[in-house]
Amino acid sequence: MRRVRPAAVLMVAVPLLLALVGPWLVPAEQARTAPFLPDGLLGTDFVGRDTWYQVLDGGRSVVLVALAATALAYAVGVPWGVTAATARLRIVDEVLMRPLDLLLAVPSLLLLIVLATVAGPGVAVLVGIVALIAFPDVARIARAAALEIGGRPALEAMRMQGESWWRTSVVYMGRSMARPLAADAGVRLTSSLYLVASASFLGVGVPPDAADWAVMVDRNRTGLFLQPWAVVVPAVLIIALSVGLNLLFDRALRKEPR
Amino acid sequence: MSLSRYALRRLLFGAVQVLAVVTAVFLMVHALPGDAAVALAGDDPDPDRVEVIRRALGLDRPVLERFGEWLWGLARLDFGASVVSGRPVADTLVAALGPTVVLAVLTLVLLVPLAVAAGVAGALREGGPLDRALTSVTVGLHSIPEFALAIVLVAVFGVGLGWLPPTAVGVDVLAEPAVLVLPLVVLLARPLCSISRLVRAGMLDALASDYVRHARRLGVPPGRVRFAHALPNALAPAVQQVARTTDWLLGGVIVVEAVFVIPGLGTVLVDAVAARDLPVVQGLAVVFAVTTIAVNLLADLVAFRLAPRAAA
Amino acid sequence: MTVVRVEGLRAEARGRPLVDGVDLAVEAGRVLAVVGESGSGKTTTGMAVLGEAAPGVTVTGTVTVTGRVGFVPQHPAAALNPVRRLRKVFRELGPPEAVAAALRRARVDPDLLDRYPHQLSGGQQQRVVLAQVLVGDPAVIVADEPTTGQDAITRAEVVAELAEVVNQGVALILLTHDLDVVRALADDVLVLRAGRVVEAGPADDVLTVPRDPYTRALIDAQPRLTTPDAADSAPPLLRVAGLTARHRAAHVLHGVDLAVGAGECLAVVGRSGSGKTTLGRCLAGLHETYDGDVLLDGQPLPRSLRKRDRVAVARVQYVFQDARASFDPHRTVVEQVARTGVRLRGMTAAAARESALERLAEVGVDAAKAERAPSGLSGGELQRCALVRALLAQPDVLVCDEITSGLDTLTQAGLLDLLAGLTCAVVLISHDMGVVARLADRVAVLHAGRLVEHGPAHAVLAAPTHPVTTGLLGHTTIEEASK
Amino acid sequence: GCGSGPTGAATTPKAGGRLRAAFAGGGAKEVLDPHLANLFVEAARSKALFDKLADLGPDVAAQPRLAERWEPNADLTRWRITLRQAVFHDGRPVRAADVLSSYARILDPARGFRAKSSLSVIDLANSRAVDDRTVEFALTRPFVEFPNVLAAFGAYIVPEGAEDFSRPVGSGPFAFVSFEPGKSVLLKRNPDYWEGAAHLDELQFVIANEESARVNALLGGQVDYAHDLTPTTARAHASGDRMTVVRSPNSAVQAFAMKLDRAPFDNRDLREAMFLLADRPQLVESTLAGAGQVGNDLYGKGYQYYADDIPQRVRDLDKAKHLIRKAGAEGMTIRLNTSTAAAGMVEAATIFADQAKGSGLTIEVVTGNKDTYWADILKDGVMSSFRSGAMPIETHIAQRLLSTSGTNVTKWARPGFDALYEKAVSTADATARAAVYGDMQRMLHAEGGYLMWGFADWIVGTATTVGGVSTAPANTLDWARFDKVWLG
Ligand SMILES: Nc1ncnc2c1ncn2[C@@H]1O[C@H](COP(=O)(O)OP(=O)(O)OP(=O)(O)O)[C@@H](O)[C@H]1O
Ligand SMILES: Nc1ncnc2c1ncn2[C@@H]1O[C@H](COP(=O)(O)OP(=O)(O)OP(=O)(O)O)[C@@H](O)[C@H]1O
Ligand SMILES: [Mg+2]
Ligand SMILES: [Mg+2]
Repeated sequence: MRRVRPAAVLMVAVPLLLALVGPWLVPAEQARTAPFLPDGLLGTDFVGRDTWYQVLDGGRSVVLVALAATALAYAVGVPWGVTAATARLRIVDEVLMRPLDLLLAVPSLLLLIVLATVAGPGVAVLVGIVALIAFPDVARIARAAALEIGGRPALEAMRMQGESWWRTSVVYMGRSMARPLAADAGVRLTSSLYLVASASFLGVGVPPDAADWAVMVDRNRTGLFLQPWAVVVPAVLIIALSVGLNLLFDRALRKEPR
Repeated sequence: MSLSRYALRRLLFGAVQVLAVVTAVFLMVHALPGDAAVALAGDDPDPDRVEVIRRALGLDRPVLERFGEWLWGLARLDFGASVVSGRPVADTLVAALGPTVVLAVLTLVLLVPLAVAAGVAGALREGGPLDRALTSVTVGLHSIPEFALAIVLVAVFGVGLGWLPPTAVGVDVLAEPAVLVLPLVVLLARPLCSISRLVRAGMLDALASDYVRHARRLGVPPGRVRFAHALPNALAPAVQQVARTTDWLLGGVIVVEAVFVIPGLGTVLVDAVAARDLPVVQGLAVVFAVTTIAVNLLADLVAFRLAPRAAA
Repeated sequence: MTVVRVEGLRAEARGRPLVDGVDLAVEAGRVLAVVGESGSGKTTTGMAVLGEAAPGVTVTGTVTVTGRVGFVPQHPAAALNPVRRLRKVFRELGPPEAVAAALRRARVDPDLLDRYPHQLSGGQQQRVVLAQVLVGDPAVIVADEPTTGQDAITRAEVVAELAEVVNQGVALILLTHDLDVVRALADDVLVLRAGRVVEAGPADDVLTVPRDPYTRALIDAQPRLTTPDAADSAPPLLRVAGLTARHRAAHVLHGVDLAVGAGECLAVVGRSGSGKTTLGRCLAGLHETYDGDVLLDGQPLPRSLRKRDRVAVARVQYVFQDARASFDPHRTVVEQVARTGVRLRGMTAAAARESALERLAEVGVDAAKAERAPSGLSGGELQRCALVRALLAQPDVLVCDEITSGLDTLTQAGLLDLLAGLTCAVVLISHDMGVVARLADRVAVLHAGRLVEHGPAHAVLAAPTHPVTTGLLGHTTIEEASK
Repeated sequence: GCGSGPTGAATTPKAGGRLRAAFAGGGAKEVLDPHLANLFVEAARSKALFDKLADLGPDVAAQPRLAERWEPNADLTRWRITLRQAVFHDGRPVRAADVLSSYARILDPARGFRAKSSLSVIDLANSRAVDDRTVEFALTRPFVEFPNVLAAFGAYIVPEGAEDFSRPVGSGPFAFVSFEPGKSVLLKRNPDYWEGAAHLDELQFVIANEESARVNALLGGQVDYAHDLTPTTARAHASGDRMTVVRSPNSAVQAFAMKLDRAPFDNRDLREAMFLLADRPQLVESTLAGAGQVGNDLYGKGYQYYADDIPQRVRDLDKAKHLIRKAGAEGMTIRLNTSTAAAGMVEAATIFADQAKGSGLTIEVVTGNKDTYWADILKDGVMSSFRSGAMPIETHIAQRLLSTSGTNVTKWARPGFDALYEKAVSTADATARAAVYGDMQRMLHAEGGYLMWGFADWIVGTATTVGGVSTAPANTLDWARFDKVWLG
């Protein structure tokens, strides 16, 4: 009954499109001038590059890191949680889940700072760290969902039919877990975006002059009073993306009546 | 299992957890390139000088020996001394805990009622304009990187309009509470969303439940139905999130501390890691682990009260 | 004095009539039972008396009530706020004297008020809800399926409470398909079918000499508690020896010894929570934490389904109480039913489907229905599909866990016929002695996890030796309680 | 506005008031021991509390402070120093014994004080206190630049036997009041300062690590002095009336350091190619936002002995290409190590990598760990970002360019160059000495390892009421010199 609002679609589509297509539109050779001049469509940035080209170029890493990190967190966390939930031996459950409590007790920013320092900067490292920070939560949610599903008569009925592990634990469980996990994914993506942005503020994980929306917001803020677009445009794109994604996930989940 | 036995078991497990966290943090920081001597030498890293500093700081002794000594000290509640400044770690931690706790407590004091009010208001008018506005605003606030929100607020209210102090530089946060207004707003932005949405969902479930319908039929006044019958049930799922938020607030809100110059645990953490000051980092790890465990225990006890059935 | 009068009640949802032209009247101190199969409009009618309607349903007609209406919902556990102590709720409902009076009337021990709802037994919960309703001093109480899913002893208690309240001059509208309860309580009966009144009148008339064929079918379909004939006992096929089962640390079965012969029907009865389901699940390999043995043909069966080979899985099958929950909502029914043939009988997908459709048709689920997702079938239909799903494995032992409770008598009768025609051994878990009497060759009575009685059905039902068995047989108890 | 000489709305000094100065800090590791000073805030605090015998003037040459005058003997191996009449904050006079014990403390072989390498020319065993106000230093070799040693970073005079600096006592213009590590230090005027009491009643150092926080605090009136601002901030607020921007030119040299002891930069042609590749004006424009000057691969522009007669290098891509081919480095990828240890280094490295495009070789920017960066680049890699504050050219050479230097990043080790240095520091005649320094700089310019592309201005913001803030290069005497500052 509820229609997807065009505003939400627009909020997601514009940043996504910019992120995916943008890098193709950037010329190979770019002139460099002084910082924060009003030249070009959106002026120049803190090292005299054209802000518009930086906007075009800088979405891919933000979006990719957030998406890849979230995907990685799920790729590891879901099997982890499901294994813990379906383990016949209680000890397996404990061995899998207790270390996660430990991981949760270490502040995520300490993890971020230390791991990024040890591993050095780089997109892959950042993805790994953000995924590492997100995955204990994912594993817990997956475990809770799997426990609930594992106790359902439908699954037991399938086992009474002699169904294979693949059909029960992967196909059926996978489909049944889709909903609780999707409910979580919207917020998880926002959190990944937020962590990526915080990492750039702390100067870890990404080079300080990378073409990256989050880095742009941070590094161009000294010029907020001279040339606000270099901060405002990437910030608005990040916000639009997360708000839009959350609105869309909300709608999708609300479709089924309670 | 009785509540006290449950709490005791959790505490015992907590002690093991603290030990594990400290060891993990020790290994992590030890894996960082360089040591305190290199960090202290800074831009004058004459190898001979670095070696002398290393010896002066006692860093030439086996690392396990130093860690063991530190652990032995911890057993007697002695956090040791900073290798860099020589000051007791406990002093540093106590000094930094002050602002962190003040910020965390004030944030929570504001956050919980606000989030509950927003969640309840949204649930009572589900799908209405108020609900939609609340959703958009809270999700929007949730997705703004904190430092971006902070710079905008400081630029507008601190510098532009001059209504509020833009930073807490050199002020005692307790003596001049106005400096806390902007940091609090920034700290509230993210958890407000996560908690209010949980409350809203819980409230919707509760309002549609049999017991609320039953209470209405029994003639319980609408206000009491909403707030005495539905609300407590709606709060249970939010408690865990409040716990995570508290943990986050106590774990050092580095960005807010940096932007507003509030020398709390986060600042100490960043500085100590940069200085490779192992005793200080380990002391912090103890504080973080203990607060995490305490907060989660507290949350479970509250949840136990809010959802007696699930806990039984 | 007439306290409720309903005239020309009509309820519709999106143009479809749910209830059409219902008239009724109830006097103080009298009981009107509204009966009918599932979906016939009982709840809709009861809600109309309360002045309520489900979302999307419009109600027309006149409802006149003198005094207040109280409503006793079907599941008392769900109607009690889990996080609030009872005393606080009662304090909101009225002055202390009124509460004390209501507690007395509903026979609730005031000491219970310091507890949380989950700390009460099912019967206590029901009485607390009744007390809450009585605080408002209602002229009429609408009770929706107050006995569904309860064992005979609890059922008798509920009937006794309601009877007491009626004796105090309150009118009662009873929405139910439990004809025993109707017999025990009702002064008048209103029979609904697809939203229309097919018959109405004094209970004795309607129940003994039904005029409408539908009513007659409803009544005839109810299994009667008769004493079965003695039968020869077959050599044991399935044996349970010294079974002690645990849920985590809690022991819920203690040293149970049982045997079922080939083709025999063993009924396992007992109060709620006595361990019936746990026993059934141990047999089926769904519950692993137990000591003792489950032997099939003298060979121990592996505890876990995972360790049972396909032949062993096929030989012992289990049918779940909640049929709807035992189906995957995303796939069609026939698709799911046919998997048994593929996995356990080694058929091709096409052949399995073929035989599934055939067997489904035999139990009255035609191909059109079988091609739907589970949400498109009624509870009774799904229960039959679940049975077929198990039977396609051609089991030697079939465990059925309360597969008829919650169904109206007509639907229930269909299922019982199906079970009666089976040739395999059946372990029938139930608390309905009528069902047991109709099907069982042997009866085992569980109480608090112990086997308190075990023997041929005729012997156990005719001469129960344990008080629990007597209570469960409780026909007399209901009659006594109401009169 | 900006300009040279003292600035501020109030041009006539005024006494009284508390000045709050915001600096970046080092958190809990900060100490008040002046010999341990490392950070700018520690240097500024030490300067307020303590004195050195000499300090660096605006031309980065040593000028007397606690030492009233110095006289070397003929072969420049013994220096007699006469102390000024000065007192410590506790009323005790500053005596020759204090000087000797301070230097002995710095030279303690078991402690790694920063000034130790500078002071190591002193033969302490043979030095002596002639009387209470005269010290005679024996040196291990002839050394005409001994005043530079007296002005060395951190070579402060503390009372004899001082070890506990939790309540430091010095002879400086301000006396200690209170200290909260990582947060603030409060000082009060020393009315008995030998150079005349400061204008300010009180001086408070507060810590704000973020530049934006320092600026905001200044704009919000929470501090009166914000140290180390970015050129962008300066540009944004230069024309406004909310703050005064003070620039100190030639404060920090910006460079890339090539290692001469290993391939590929053991090849002189390739080094020259790099010199020619750099587009210095663009580097200054983009990374320093124009707040600086172009460098000529030589340290110390504007300082005493700077060889400004050497022609300025400009970008010459063709010649660079040719040299790269000649060096056989075509198609080579060179890793340029950098980090965020100092502002702008990574950006400069990226821009330089851009400028090298089309030259035949590729420069790959590698961002390293900021906390250990300086130690890392001393050992590893072939090319790295480099930055340094002000010090006399002689000190720069002694610390970084001799085969015996402890922090020789470029691994420049030439016996001939070492000999020239020995000659310079043992030449009493200033003109002759300047000529030797000129020869050394010509060598470095031609084939050294430092590509010094620019000199950054040091930028400080003050409230418009603040007067007397000097534009001398950072680390010199007049930088952060709060006894000359007043609040209008
Ligand atoms: N909100 C609704 N919208 C549309 N149809 C409804 C709604 N609620 C109930 N119905 C339909 O109204 C009819 C009567 O429902 P009702 O709940 O009154 O039956 P019932 O006799 O109480 O059945 P049961 O024994 O299963 O409780 C059913 O066909 C049902 O599907
Ligand atoms: N998952 C579980 N964890 C702990 N205890 C359980 C669990 N399931 C059942 N029990 C307990 O085991 C005992 C036996 O339960 P079981 O379900 O076998 O009873 P039942 O006879 O089938 O009852 P009913 O008639 O209500 O279905 C009960 O006391 C119940 O509370
Ligand atoms: Mg109903
Ligand atoms: Mg059961």
